[in-house]
Amino acid sequence: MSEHEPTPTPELVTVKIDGKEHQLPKGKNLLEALLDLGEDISYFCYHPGLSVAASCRQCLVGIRGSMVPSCQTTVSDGLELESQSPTVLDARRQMLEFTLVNHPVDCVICDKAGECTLQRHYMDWDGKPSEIDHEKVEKPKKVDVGREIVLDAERCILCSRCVRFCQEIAESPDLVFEYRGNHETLTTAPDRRLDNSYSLNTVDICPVGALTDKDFRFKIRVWELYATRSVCNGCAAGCDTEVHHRDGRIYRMVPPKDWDMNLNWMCDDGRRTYKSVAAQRLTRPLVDGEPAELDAALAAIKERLEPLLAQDRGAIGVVLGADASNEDNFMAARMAYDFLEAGHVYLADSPDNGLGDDILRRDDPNPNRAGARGCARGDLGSSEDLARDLADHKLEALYVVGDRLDLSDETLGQLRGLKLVVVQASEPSRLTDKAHVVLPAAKWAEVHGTITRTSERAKRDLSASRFGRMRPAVEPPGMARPHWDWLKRVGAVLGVTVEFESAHAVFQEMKKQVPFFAEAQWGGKIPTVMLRFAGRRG
Amino acid sequence: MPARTKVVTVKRGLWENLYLPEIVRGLGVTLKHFFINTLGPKSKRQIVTIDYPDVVRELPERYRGVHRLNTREDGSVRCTACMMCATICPANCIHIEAGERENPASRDIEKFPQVFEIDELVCVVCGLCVEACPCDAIRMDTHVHMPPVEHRKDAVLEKPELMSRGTKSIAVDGGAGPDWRDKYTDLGSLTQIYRPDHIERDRERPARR
Amino acid sequence: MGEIVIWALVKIAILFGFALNLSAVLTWMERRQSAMMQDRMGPVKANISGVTLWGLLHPLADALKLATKEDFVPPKAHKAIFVLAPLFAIAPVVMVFAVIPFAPPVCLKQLTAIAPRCVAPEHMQIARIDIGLLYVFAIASISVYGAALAGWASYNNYSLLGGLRASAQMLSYEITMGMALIGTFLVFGTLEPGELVLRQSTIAKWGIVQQPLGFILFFFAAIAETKRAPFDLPEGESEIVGYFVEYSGARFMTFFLGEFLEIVFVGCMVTTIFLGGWQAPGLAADGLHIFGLDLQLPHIAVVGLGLVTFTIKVFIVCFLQLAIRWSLPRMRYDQLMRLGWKGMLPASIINVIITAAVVLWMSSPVKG
Amino acid sequence: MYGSDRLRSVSAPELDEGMPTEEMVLNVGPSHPATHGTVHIKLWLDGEQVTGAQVNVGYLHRGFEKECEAHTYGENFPYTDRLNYVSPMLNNVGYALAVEKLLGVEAPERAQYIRMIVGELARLCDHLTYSAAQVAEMGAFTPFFYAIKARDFLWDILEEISGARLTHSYVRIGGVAADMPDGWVERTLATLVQVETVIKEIDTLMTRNRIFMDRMQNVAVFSKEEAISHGWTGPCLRGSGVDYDVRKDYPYLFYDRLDFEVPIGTAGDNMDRYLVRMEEMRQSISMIKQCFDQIPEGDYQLHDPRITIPPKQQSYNTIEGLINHFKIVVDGIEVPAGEAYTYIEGGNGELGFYIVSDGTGRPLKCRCRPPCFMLMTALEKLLVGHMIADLVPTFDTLNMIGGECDR
Repeated sequence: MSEHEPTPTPELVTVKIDGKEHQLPKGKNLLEALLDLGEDISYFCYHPGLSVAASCRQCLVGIRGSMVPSCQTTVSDGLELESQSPTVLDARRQMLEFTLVNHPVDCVICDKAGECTLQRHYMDWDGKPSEIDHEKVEKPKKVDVGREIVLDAERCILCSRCVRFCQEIAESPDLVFEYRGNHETLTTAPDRRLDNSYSLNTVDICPVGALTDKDFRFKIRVWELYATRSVCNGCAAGCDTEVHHRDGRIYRMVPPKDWDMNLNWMCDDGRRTYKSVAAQRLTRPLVDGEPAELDAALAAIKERLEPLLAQDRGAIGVVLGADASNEDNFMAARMAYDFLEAGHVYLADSPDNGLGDDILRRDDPNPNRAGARGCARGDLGSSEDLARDLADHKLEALYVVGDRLDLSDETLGQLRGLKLVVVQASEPSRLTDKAHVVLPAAKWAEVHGTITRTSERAKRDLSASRFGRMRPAVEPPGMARPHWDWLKRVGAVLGVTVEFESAHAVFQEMKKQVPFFAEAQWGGKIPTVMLRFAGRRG
Repeated sequence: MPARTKVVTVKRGLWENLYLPEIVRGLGVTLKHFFINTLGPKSKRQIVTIDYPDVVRELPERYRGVHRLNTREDGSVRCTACMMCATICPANCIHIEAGERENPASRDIEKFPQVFEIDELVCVVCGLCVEACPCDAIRMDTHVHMPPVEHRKDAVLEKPELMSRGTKSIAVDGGAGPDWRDKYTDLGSLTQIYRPDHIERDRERPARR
Repeated sequence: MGEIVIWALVKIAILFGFALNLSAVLTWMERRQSAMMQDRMGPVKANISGVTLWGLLHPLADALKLATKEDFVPPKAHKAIFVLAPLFAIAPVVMVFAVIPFAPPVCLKQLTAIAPRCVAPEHMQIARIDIGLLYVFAIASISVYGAALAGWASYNNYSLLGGLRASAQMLSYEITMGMALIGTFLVFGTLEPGELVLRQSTIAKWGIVQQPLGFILFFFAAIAETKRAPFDLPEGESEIVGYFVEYSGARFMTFFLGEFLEIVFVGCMVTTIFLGGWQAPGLAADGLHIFGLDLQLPHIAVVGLGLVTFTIKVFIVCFLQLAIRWSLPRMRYDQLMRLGWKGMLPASIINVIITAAVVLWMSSPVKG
Repeated sequence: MYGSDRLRSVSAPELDEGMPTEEMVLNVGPSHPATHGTVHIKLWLDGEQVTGAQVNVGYLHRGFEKECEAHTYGENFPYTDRLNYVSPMLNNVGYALAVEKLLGVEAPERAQYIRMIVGELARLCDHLTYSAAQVAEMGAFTPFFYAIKARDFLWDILEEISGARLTHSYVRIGGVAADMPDGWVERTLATLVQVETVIKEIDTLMTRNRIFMDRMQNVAVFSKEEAISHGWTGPCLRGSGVDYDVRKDYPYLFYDRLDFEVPIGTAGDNMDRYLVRMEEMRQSISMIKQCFDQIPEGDYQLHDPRITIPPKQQSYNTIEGLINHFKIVVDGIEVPAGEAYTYIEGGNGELGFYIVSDGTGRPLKCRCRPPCFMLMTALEKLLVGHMIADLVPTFDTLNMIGGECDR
């Protein structure tokens, strides 16, 4: 992939496809060129992000009477080819028949069924009943090949996408083929397991159900799922993702199919972040550790904060969250600077973990540290600063947005001495135990909003903006609400009326007021769709 | 054969206007039924009511009754939780939760339904689930219709109850091997080759991605 | 004196036992008969420890059920009238039974004698009134109040319409009914039912033979009075549901019972006036004389046979009423009125004129 | 409300003169013994005379059309069952024909004959139900039971072929679900004899009975022109004297191979609508007999992997069959993008299905043209000027089926 310099405009040459002339860029992969033309060509092993293997022979085209895999051919001047002629279709059908000869009758239990490329090609191009009259070759089933993955070697159609992925993208050659011919089997390389941090991508790119995700395995059939486009909140990279969910429960996260932000890849850890959404959550406001009604919680804040507002606004501290969206942090910052005129504004974040790599992942585990910084006017204190200020008794009240504030036991003990500690958090923690008022917050998969992502790719070549857009896949539990909404309500009881109907309204205000977000885009409407009817999958 | 039209009408004359003749004629029909049904020979009586539940009507072979789940040779459930029935069900009355068999024998199917519930009150008895089952697991040929229940939850049939009506199935899923054709003599149109013009139709089909 | 009271009580017991039981049986008969007409089975399930008696226990079950059902009074109904209306409907029907002669007069002292003659036989009739039939018309007219008041008091448009229909219909057909009977009075020359029966000693003297047109007119007018198909407009369950749409439980049962009592009463009236009452062909005071049979019977047996004859005749008339009810469609209000005023009333007047002329001619010296 | 001017002309002026009357408003339905299928008719009454009427339909709206958009083409058959629920087979057939038109395929000849047979049986059921309701609601219960008895015999037959008495879900895209069972033809013919007897009995009991005639003749007269302008079709239109029957004028399936007569009325009153239906039943019986004579041997379903699921043994044992099975069930039959409208002669008239496909397995839009909705538009007109008692027979002759009208 060309990443830095702009590609020069390629020379266009005339290619004759099924008797019709087309102008195609010279030197381009023929399969890609045909697909761009809208030709419907079946293929298994080709993948735009991987090298060409031409092992499946499914994309055959007829050139001068012989069948050539188009993925291995480049566009050249005067090329004449057949792509939809009966002979070519028949050749492809025969290839498909070969592929099906040893494929087990497994659709009923195969997790890929419904988004299986083999199923799709059979329906699109074959449709003939079976003609086999010999035993299928038996290969190992249910092989535990890695931390996250189970291999069913019988289902494998030997396209080698996973092998190439491990070699080329993950740079960890974990998978190999062994034996030859009928008995060629996918297996792990000697002394290796499929344990690289991107291993689950092999499940996505597997055209059949040979590699399946242990976590997703047998949970639900893919066609029953609904897909919502969102952004991964696992690290600062902010990869685009599709959240697959049904009936308020998230089942998996996969990279979107369109060749975009993260090039169809996602890291294993990122895919598992959905679990935190269903984890133990705060569902009701707490006042002094006791569940309370919404109005009672807000009244408690008002009652305890108002004396302070009159006396010493400098002793109020506000903590922005590196896990909260841009809109949330913008609201928090506005409250801190414009209304409370707080003396101290901090940023709660988690320290870098050193897990970053050149592919997607970043060292910074906070999804939106950059966005929080962007909202700030001036420097933000760190959590060490917060601890110091607490030790120095500079604070009388603290308003924390987000779950990321991790304080030592000693500091937490000092929180007790404050007049008011308000925490907007989604999960119970040591901090919420100490807080006077806790407001339950919605998580990223439950809200609309944007985050600022810092992936290398975002900075370099892709048209996608630096701001990722989250869309709600599931309903927040109980009385949980988005941070911005809590801040609006707290503002309202304290006498500030901010008329924001939605996160979009907050976003527009933020874009107007904060130069950092001047080029941010809200992103189009991508409706939640049921995978069953989301067009042809596989 | 072209259809023709026919004018239908009924004339009204003195006979009709007198009320009584037609009333008597009508009474003749009903009283004929009455006397045949009370005094007539048993063979001629026309009473069609069935003294249900003392007498139960013989249900036809295709009658769609309460569901049942078939079993394998070892007595375990045939269903593999593939969700075909739940997917095609227009009423969404089938609830399946899949599970993974612990340590299955080498080539056994490792997926099975942990929970298999059918809400017979929600069921519209269309029979599509039977048609959609690729394992011959679910069937509606019990010839039993859903008995009335006192509580709604009683109408939710669970796996043990569904399996209690099950029998061993002749179908072998998961690949019976190359001799599967010999096992079944009644293959019907199985070996029939599909329409020969499918290549042509493939070409005419609009391209899609 | 005491004897008279006891006798009156006995007769009341017999007649009401007869009427009420017959109407209860009729509720079963109506369902079973219609079932047989319609190729169904009808009610056969009610049983006491397995004994079903062909479903004869159903009236019992129905009565129990209706009596124990919630007695609902619509919030906006006129409570007092709503509660009283069923009584207005049933009381007249019960009262009119008083004049029905259900058996031959009994000579109390000579029960076992053959063809006894006594000066003052005990008439098997609760009340022997000279103007018995006029009493019937007078009392029966009251029952229209039941329907009309029930319809009005229910505070429901449907029942109001039903009540209106009922009053119009019953008023119209009462006239026809009365006119149809005048011919009979002319022929028999009495208004006392017991006497009427005594005068129909042979089939040739039965009202139906002497007054065929009068019989048809009276019978259909009487069906119209009972508000049953094809004259069930006040009820018209598929149109206006009926004047008793708001009634439930025991009150509904009262209307229901009233309707069946009316059927029985029509049966008794038709039997008495046109079918010779308890008179049976061949049954004379001293025994049976039929088909060459001369059977001497004690007085008590003759009385018993008279009672049985009366019962059978009533049953047949009831059966006919039910058969008509289940075979015919309902008329429309205007058609009903047209039939009543323009069809049956003129016909009954013509009947009176002809009868009068014939009676005059027969009794005139010219003929003699 | 319809026709407040009209009422002036119909109420007798001499009555209006001296009698102070008050208009009464009567709400008939939605829950009323005669409004089988829920419908609300608001009546303005002058005594017993209807001076104004307002018909409100929609109480049985189930969102059929929207529901179809959320399910695959094959899954929609149970929904079509519930349109005109006294003749579900006809709905099945109409819907299947629409989808097949869009697919550009035709079911095998045998399947089409089976569809004709079950369709005519369904029409018999429909008309029997109609005549049963017609007479029952006029108080004559015995013919009602005769008709219902005959309908039950027909249901027995339909149950035998489809597996369910009422909601058959028998027709499939590309054919029917199963072939005729053994001995079915003979049993059907025997049943038809019984049905014929019943039709004759109803005829004897009702048609020439003066009470019935009085109530049916010259009531709710609807002229040819009015009927056409209201979009009437089916027996009601023919009752008004218009010679239009889809089976005759635009033959579908193999109706052009059958010899039958289309009954038409003369006056356009309730009686004519009744007589047309009675005659149609006799014609249907003859049509079914002809179909049995003509039906060829052959397959009852197309064997096209894109339209029908493969035979069960193939699904059980071969990966090809299983994939085919899966894709048809999960993705549905992928109908080429486009739109199609088919119309058949349903129980109440022209039953149309208009389907728009975007090339996926479920319809983008599935519109049903319910014949009795058009009939119901005329009810207000028909009622004004008559009496309350005429409401029920008139409403019955229109044979409104809530499931179809409200969808």
